[in-house]
Amino acid sequence: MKNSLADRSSGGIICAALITIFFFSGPLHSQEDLVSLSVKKIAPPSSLLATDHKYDNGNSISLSWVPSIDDALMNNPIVAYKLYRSSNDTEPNLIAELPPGSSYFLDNGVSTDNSYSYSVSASTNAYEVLSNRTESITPQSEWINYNKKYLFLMVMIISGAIMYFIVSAKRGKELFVRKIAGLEAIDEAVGRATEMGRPIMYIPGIQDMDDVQTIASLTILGRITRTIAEYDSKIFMPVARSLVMTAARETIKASYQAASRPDSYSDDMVNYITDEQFGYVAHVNGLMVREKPATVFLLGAFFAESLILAETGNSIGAIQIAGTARPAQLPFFIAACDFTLIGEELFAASAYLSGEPMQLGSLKGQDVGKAIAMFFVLLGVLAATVSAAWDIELFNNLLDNLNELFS
Amino acid sequence: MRRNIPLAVTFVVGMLLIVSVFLPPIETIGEDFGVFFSIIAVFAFFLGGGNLIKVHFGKIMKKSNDWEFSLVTVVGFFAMLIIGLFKIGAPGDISTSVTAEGSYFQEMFVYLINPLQSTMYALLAFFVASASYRAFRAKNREATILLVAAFIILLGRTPLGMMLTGWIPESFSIFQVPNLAVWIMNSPNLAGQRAIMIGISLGVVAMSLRLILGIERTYLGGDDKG
Amino acid sequence: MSLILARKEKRSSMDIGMFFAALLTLGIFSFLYKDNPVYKVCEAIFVGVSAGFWAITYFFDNIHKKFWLGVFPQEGDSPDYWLWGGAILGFLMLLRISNKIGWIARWPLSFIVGATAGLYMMLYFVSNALNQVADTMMPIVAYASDNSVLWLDTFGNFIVVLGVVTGLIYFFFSKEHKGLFGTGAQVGTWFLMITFGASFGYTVMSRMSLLIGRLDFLFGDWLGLF
Amino acid sequence: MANTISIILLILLGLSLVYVLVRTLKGNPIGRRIVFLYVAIAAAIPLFMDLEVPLPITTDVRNLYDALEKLPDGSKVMAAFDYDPPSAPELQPMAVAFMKYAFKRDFKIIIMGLWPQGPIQANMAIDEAMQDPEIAAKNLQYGVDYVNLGFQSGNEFVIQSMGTAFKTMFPKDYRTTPYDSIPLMRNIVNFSNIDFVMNFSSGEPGTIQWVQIAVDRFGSVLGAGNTAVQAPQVYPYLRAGQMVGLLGGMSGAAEFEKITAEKGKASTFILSQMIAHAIVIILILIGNVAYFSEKRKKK
Repeated sequence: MKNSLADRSSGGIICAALITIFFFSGPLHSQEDLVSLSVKKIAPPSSLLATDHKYDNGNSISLSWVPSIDDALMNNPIVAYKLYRSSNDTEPNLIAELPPGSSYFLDNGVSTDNSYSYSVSASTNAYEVLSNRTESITPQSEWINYNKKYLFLMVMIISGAIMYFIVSAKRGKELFVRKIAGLEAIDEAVGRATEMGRPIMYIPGIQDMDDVQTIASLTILGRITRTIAEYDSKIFMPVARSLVMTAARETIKASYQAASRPDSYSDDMVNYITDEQFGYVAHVNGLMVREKPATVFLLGAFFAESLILAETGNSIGAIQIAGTARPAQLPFFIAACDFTLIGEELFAASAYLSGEPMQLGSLKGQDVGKAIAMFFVLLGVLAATVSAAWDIELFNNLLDNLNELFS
Repeated sequence: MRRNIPLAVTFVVGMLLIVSVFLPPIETIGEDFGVFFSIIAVFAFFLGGGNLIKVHFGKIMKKSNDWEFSLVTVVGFFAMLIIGLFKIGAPGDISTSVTAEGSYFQEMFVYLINPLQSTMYALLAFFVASASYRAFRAKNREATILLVAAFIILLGRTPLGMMLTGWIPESFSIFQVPNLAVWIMNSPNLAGQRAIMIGISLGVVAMSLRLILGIERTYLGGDDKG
Repeated sequence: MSLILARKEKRSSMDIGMFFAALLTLGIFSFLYKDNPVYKVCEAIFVGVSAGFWAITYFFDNIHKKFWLGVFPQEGDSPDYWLWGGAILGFLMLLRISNKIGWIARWPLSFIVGATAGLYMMLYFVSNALNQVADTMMPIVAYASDNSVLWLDTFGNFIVVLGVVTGLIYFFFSKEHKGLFGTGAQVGTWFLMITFGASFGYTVMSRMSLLIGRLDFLFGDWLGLF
Repeated sequence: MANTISIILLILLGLSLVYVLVRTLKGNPIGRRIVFLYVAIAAAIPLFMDLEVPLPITTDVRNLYDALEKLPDGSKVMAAFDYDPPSAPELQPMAVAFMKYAFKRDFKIIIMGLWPQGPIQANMAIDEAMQDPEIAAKNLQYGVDYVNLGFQSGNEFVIQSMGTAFKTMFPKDYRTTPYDSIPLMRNIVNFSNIDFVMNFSSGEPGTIQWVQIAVDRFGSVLGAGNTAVQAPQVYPYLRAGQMVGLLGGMSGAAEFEKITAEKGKASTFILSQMIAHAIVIILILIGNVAYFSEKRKKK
């Protein structure tokens, strides 16, 4: 089989094979059958072109070809195109089988160390015909991916806006930031716990340090424990990940130092429970009803456990301040907690609480990002609507450009 | 030194991952980071697991309140470690997977962890009901909107909705509750989701920049004595 | 044949496993009434066994499979020296135990923070911001194949655009919600409320099925009542 | 008999809710525990009943079914199982009904999972489907008619690599048979050889990753069964046509059982769910009636 494929004049062999089949399949076939069979032999795909795929690490080659002229819509004899690759002139291997009508394939299985040549065949249920083999090609690695130039531009605009406002705030420009109710309530919530002589519980979600929500939670923890240290309240923090335990201890310790109360800090404030989602929840639930914290913070990445924790917290009468960036869990926090930070507010919280001009400046930069997003949404909607309704060239071009910008 | 090296590490690593998106030769560095992270996480487990043992041993030794339960936890933990490390009950030699069919490790998962997991999860059914009864009151305009949307979806996703509003003629079929539910999911809900997602991504960009540039450093501590 | 059948036979003979599973299920449910010793036992088992379960899983998956087989590969493959970096960072993490040089543990922490910040900044920016904005840039007026206007879909599209824009207005931090801007933010909160209501309504259904699954286990699989 | 008792109990339950309404109106709402009790009873009783629920088939389910019907008999179908036992009540009935339907259509099924427990759930579903006499009579062969490639860690990167060749991610199936020795896999290199991908998913990695990679990059045709929680997040993709259809939650499962005529657990569970649902709705209503009457009194 492989030999016949490697042979460029495979057509002849297939004919021969068909004749052989004919003779061995018994006397039922007439001369007409043979003629019709050989007439039906399909044309091979042609003009196979292998080119280095641009702007990658030399790990792909793009292949394009003109489909066989027998690749028709009705009564299509072709069932598949088969792609063969030979690396460094060794035996060709089958690398992909594509449906009829295909004319393009991106081979991701190559490296810059080898050279490759390709051939493609059109195959019917009975046989296949092979195209010419391509010249050898070695994929190239490029340093910069110019396909992502618009992404780069967008990142620069948004980061630029954020940094611009950070710098201008540093220079003393006054910035207005609206009140965020959940964050305004933190002082009161900590104060209440102190008055009642009951502890504060802090839950940073159930994800590890490789989730931004956990990191956002720890930055907030740093601000809150500063207040806790000043009030001299008690905090305890069960966590579901060892790394979060280590990081949280560092954070709390630092806050106690900053509040000049390093002696009040103890490692026992943060304890690792288990990585298992519901095992952790089972324990935290038990802890809540036994320790009866006056205030519970639920800030970070939460999944199904959000409502179990929030309802148990509610049943013991704790003040609860929650926040997550997972839209699916937000309704439960809203139903069972006193204050909820919605999505973006979770990431802005630490900057808000710090009150430092540079941090607040970055919030202003975020707003510029939102304004830009709104602008593009409206512009894109306008362009798409007009171009769909009246086909005006200006708007068609605008839409094309926008699509390219966001591709 | 104690403070500047970590800040420099954050800056360099963060920048590297940002630019890697644009540079094909290092574009897979994010995946490499994933592997790094999982290795560091295991080392960290020595601290976490050690802490778990320390806390519960402490309780047992001091015979403090509820020490019996601490004993259960410690026994369970070590039992699992032994069963897992020696692959007790696993068919074949030492090279078989610890979770292979028939190993005690797998059995513990199926008969202990699984029912516990599923039941904790099932508690949600009760809490959803109690939260609904208590909290979902049309107190103001926002709460009313939330309530109405929840109500339509609740009705629309079960056959109840069709029973209640199936009589509405075909030309007004959008007002049949199931269709209304789908419309809410596809239009206003989609809009809200998108606004939240766009907001989140800008929040993440700004926070990441604050971290990488060293403006946000609470996680590193306040001063150099640390 | 086979493994599946073999397991089946074993399963019906594993009455003891089933018994324990049922006991644990009831134990967790008992928390709904109040905290009690049975729940505490279940909780203690759950914490100990699951911590052990993850310790073993991490050990085999990350340390053995990813690290050990990476740096000491089976013949034929070249060792991946890169991975030592992860191990060194992990080791630095362990120094946290020491009071004197514990601060070195901040290096791997800042590595993780930097990498997570850089990685997620780009990930969220592309998938949440750019893609969501691009998806919203659509024609408002929807046409059927015969070029007549589909009013309902058109209204839906309008709602999506309105919701995204006003939802974003709600999240503005540096502008007071007053006047026209305040109205926009107000409308934005309505959209968010619809989104939350819809998620809630949808979720109730899922949560109920979890409970039904547990009841099916208790009455069906265990007691065999149906 | 069981039906009669159950219906009487349900009526009693309904009457007791009137009492709850009166109590709440008097400013004395029922406690958490009583709410819990209501939920437990409402979910448990219907399990003992055998009633047919009239179920309209929603568009998303019908679209999925139509897409499956269009596939020729013997098509190669990949079934990706991305969930674990806690989500089984919703997803397992879908998986079982899908397996029964697929086996009857003589689809060749390739199973894999991005969640460790997924392939085990798949085996359970196959197990159950095999008990159907019509399927049992086909005497289906492992490795020829269906194969379970098992679990592979790496989330979306697994799908990404499978775009080049399945073999890179699954050198062996879950029984450690080498890829090349499995008769069914002999002519399957990557997604281009698969006619349909069905994903059962309860979170991430799951349907979203399948859409973003298998559909968007490799042009697969995708249908999915999702938990009710996950489903809203998938709607944008469904609307954009990146998926052919979706089974959402228990009602999606029950509808699929109905449209394929493979009656299973979801058809029983859906009644439980409806009544538990009704209880939640009634409790919300009672809460609000009480709230408004209180407000009027204050005026």
